[in-house]
Amino acid sequence: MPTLSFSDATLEAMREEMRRDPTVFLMGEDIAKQGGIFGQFKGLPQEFGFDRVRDTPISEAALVGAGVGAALTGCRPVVDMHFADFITCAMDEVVNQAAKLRYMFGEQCVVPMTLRAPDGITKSAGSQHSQALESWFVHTPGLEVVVPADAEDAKGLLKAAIRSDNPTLYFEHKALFPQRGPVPDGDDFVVPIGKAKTMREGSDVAILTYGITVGRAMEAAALLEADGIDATVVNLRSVWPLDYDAIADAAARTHRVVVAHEAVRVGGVGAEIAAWIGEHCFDDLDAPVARLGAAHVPVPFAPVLQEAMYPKAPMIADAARRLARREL
Amino acid sequence: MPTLSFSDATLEAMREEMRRDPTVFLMGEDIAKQGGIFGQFKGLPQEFGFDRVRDTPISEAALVGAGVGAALTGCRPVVDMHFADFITCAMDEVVNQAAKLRYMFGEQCVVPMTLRAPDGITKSAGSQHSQALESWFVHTPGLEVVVPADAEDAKGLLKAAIRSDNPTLYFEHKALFPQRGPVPDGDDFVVPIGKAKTMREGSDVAILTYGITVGRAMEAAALLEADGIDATVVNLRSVWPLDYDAIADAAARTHRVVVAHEAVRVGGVGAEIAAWIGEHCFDDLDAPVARLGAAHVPVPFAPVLQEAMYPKAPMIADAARRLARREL
Amino acid sequence: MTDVLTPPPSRARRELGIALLRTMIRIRVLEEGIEKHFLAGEIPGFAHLSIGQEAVAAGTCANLRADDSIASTHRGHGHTLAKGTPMRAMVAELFARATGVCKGKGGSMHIADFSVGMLGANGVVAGGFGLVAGAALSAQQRKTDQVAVCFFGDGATNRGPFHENLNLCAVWNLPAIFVLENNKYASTTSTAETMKIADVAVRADGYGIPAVVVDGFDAFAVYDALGAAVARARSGGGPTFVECKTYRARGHFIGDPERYRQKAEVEDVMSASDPIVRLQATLGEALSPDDFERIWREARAEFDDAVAFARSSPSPEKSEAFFGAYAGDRDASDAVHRIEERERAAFLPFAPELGSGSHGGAH
Amino acid sequence: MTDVLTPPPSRARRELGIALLRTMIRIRVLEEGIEKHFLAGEIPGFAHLSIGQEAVAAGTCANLRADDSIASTHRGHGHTLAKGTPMRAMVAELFARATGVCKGKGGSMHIADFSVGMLGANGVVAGGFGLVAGAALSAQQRKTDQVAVCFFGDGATNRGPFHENLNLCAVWNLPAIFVLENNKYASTTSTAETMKIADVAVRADGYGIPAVVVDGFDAFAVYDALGAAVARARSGGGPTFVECKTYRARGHFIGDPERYRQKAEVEDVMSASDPIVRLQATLGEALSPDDFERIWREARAEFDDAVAFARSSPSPEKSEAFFGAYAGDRDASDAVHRIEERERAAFLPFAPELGSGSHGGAH
Ligand SMILES: Cc1ncc(C[n+]2csc(CCOP(=O)(O)OP(=O)(O)O)c2C)c(N)n1
Ligand SMILES: Cc1ncc(C[n+]2csc(CCOP(=O)(O)OP(=O)(O)O)c2C)c(N)n1
Ligand SMILES: [Mg+2]
Ligand SMILES: [Mg+2]
Repeated sequence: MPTLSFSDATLEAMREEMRRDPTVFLMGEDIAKQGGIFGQFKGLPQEFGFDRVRDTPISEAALVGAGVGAALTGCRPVVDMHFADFITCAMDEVVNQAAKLRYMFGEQCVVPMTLRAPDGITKSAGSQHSQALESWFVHTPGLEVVVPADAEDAKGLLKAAIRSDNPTLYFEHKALFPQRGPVPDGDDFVVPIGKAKTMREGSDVAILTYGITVGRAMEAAALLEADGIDATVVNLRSVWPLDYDAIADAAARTHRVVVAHEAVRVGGVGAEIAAWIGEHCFDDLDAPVARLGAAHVPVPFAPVLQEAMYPKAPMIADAARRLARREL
Repeated sequence: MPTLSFSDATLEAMREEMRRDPTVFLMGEDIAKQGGIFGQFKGLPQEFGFDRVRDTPISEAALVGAGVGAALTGCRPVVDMHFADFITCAMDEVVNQAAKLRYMFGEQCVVPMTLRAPDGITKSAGSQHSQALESWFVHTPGLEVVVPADAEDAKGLLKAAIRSDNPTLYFEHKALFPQRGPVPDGDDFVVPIGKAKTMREGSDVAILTYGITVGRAMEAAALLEADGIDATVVNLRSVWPLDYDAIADAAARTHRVVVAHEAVRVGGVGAEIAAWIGEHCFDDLDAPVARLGAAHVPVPFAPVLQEAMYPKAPMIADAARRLARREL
Repeated sequence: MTDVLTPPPSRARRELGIALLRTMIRIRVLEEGIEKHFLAGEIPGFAHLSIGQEAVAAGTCANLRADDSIASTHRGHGHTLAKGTPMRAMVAELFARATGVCKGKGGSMHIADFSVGMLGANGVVAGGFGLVAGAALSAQQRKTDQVAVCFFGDGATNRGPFHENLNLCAVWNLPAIFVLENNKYASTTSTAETMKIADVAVRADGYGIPAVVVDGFDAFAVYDALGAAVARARSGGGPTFVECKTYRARGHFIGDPERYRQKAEVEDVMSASDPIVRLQATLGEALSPDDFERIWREARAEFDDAVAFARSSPSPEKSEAFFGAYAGDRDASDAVHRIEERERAAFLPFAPELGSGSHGGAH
Repeated sequence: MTDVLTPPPSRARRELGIALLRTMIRIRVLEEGIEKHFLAGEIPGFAHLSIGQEAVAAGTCANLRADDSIASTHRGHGHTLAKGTPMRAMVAELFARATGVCKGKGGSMHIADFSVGMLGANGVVAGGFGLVAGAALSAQQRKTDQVAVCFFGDGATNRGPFHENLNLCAVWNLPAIFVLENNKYASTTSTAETMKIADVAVRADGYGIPAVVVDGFDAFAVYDALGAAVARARSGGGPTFVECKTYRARGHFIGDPERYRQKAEVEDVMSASDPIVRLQATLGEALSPDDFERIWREARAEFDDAVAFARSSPSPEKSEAFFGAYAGDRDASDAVHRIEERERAAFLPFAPELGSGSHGGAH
């Protein structure tokens, strides 16, 4: 299997889908001439032209609004949000238009729009350029929300998002773009939306996570192994639809569950998952479900502060250890 | 104690706070000449002038942005969002500005702004005028979020919101405005943000809820009483800060908990509460925490559909009954 | 034959005038009927009437093909009817029936008809700008000669999406046409309170979009302005801004106390400018009193039939509430179906008043 | 004495010119230093330089009082320094030190100094419009004669908040001044690609706001335009729009590959228009070469001192990450404190690398 960077994996997905379907086009700030702030669009305008890969004015509300309008009328637009934080500048378009039109209009239309949203904490970008906002959209019926963890997910989930007839938010962590990993090639490789992937099987504790935190959970699992604790790591891949079967299965097999993400813990996707496990796997649990997420503060600028406020491998391992030792 | 409508209780709160503090002012669409679409601003411009009670253009982003700017510079603005659904039109201003400035700027400033947001399902207002969005803001550090359940809360929480030095979202359910209830009078009556109120004590099951669902939970408690099931009903009043002490206490005393709200169940505030109970009250629970909320769809127009998709008294009672009978 | 190939303008004009008049009268009859049935409690939700503004909807849509798109507003009955949606489908929708054009899920404020390119009324003021920019962008991407028209009010021009989308359409030279119905009020606020300009059209200069201001009570004037704008857009000439000076003869919504204006103001405007009276006068003897009466009779008959159809139509099945948010949510082989099915299963058991969780399902 | 009461314009002008020049040179030295230390890895995050645009910051802020407000952008070093923030507090902030003006929590993109009315750089393009509209509204509500100035770029004028806030300020006649730094580019896009107008100033007509276009390389021209605008605003005359034609001599951010323009373009503009060279020339012999050199020397000494201060300053305590989001979160008697304390308690035990959950707390 060829190895690609996460960024190139998204490029390959774009290329394949744009070749496959002439109605797929791409718009965003600084994506065409520059190739995107993370190089994730390099070469696309050269192959597909500057009409299908458009640099835009700084007009997020218009980009998403126009994305919805184009999706309603026969296109499959991909809109780059530049930073996920700027979805807030187009929130009505995402929540009151994209998510609701199909239902409100009695299924007369589909809204096959993809929003690419680079997110997450890295390099002291500060409070307004570091958020992970997926939880809002899980709470918004009508949207699909996917969060790739590695290069394989990056390609397969992006292709699935573009092919989906539902408006799909694709949250790609800024720190993942340079990371390399194996990626199945071929047009047909798609990661199905709504299905989780078990990255590692272990019987003592299950770590349920997604996005960049999957890698941190795998590191944690290695630390745990050294202590003789055998951990399952589940990469959810989609946070809506959620793969509740995979979640229930992991809970049933390990009886101890850690849910972890980089987004703020309070009101995060982990709350939905932990609450659901509590409802549906009550008798399976030997210990409380431990939820890990960012502290309840904006993301600070100073590196020492930034690194102190979200879960990394040692924190995940520590939580799993306490569960395994029934210290929770 | 005098009896007031919920709407008049908010009026009394505005009047008292505007008399008390000349920096309190009010802006929103159709609030001054008309007195607000629910009559909740009637008479205020006559007493305080059209400078302190302003009709505005349809410019939600500017209203909230200007609210933040005024709050940073010595005023206590109250901004009416017309319908909570339109917070989406000012989401950057709420999330990236109001919520973050104090932290980002190293506590140089406070943001004493109140957003009034009439929300909820009523009268076939349809998908774009019926949402309950509080969960997004619980997930957004830097904000306070309060949800009055009755006329007493309406007055006391609005006064507390206006006096708070933090940006506070005040979600008032459209269907509550005409409802009457006793309201302590006097300037000093304030409902403290972050403290829940136990509406009813019962040992068999606890119903944790807020806003309009408190009344539905009280109806449910009456139905349960007929079956010999004795229910506690907790009105959370604030969803951030949450009164976790009251939550833990209710769980410890009843061992069976229902969490209910009108907002979409998936990813709702109920998920945070149920997850938290699972973490902190694991050994207290005799049954899973049952979560009730709106179905995972936009709010439909047809009355028969609208009435079918959110929790009301019979649904709450049924969930509590199953818990009491250990059928969950 | 020859006169069919090259009809004398006067005659073509007359036929056009009669067609416009018929559309306007159908809108008037529809909305007076909506008002009556709303007050009678047969129509739930909110309803906003465009009585007084019919010439804009009629004059605009007469220039459009079924495959052209329009985006409408909360005040969209006229646009919808003029674009070609049958009254039956509209009235059934407003009556919240399963036979409505949106299956009873949209209602007046969210009515749409994709079969005629009507992308929807919108409960969000200025919600249509993005949809139209996108429909125009879609036409450009797909290399068709379709155009997209956005109807919007004066109040909507104070929202950010107006600004962003007009600029985007200008920069990309999109086949979009912006039809402003300046009816002097946004709910309770007059334009004098919310902007310091006489003609909103000056804002188009800020985007480099050509603008015209027309008498919105004059159906021919609207028709001609849109004719030019549509021709420009179809031939790759880019967007046009058309400001139609008009007036809302009814309250902002049915039941509006109208504290913000005098009754006399309304009467003065309508007695001077009722667009139907205007057009009838313009047509003069080209239209006999009998023909004029027949148009009204036919419109009333059409509306009565639509009401009968709506009344005899069923309400949606309760279980329909749980379907339609997602493509795939009726398809058992789809992941979306699986999770939404699970959501229903989690919801319904607690709703005894809805019966068992088993009802509904794919159908 | 008399010449103090009525100084000959030439002399006042000369002193003003030297003051403006000093501010511009301090900004230039500060930003060249930031560039150097950023590339040396001493400054984390993003940094956007305003080299070439110094005349706008200097000419604007020279008209303002400490109790007037400004809102800045991601490119805010010049505005911040010109409004009066000490270099030490700025450099320490960029170096992420506890002694920074924002305690190291903001950095270059979110630097603010409320002690001098600097309401913050903003990581969100167009984030400043609302803050300025609000500060101006606050002055009107509190009946002071304060004014508020918004700095923003050409790209920001394509966002909705530009439109909504300018209209709001016009309608309410607020003491707000909008200073556009039109540097021809928004990141990689030139104004030619993102708007079809020559002067952004025409957009002000859409709000009924008077506008002027000035040479943004000429500090006196900016100073005079702002002088008139500030006088208008202070005396209740309402908002003014000032478009300053300028240029960004460095990349969009430090490290920008600058694929969107030719090096020659940059060199041509700067050799013709460097605002510091320009002002020195305007002053002629009014400023001796020695005095000119002294200004540079003093500025460099000030910067070196600021760097030494920053380097010798501590990083923030880790525990500081958990404080400051809420008023009351250090006050044990406050409900906010109780819940945020609980949040820390829920977070820290799992973070052994942060030590026990006990650290931090009210201080
Ligand atoms: C974003 C948003 N803000 C406020 C409202 C409430 N509202 C509905 S219609 C309306 C007035 C619209 O005025 P205008 O655009 O002139 O259209 P008209 O009603 O005159 O046809 C308002 C304020 C809304 N629906 N959406
Ligand atoms: C809402 C938003 N969209 C996009 C960005 C990314 N971004 C930061 S600066 C910038 C260009 C701004 O251009 P302009 O307003 O002209 O200011 P300049 O950089 O030229 O000073 C962009 C696109 C952002 N920070 N905020
Ligand atoms: Mg209007
Ligand atoms: Mg610029």
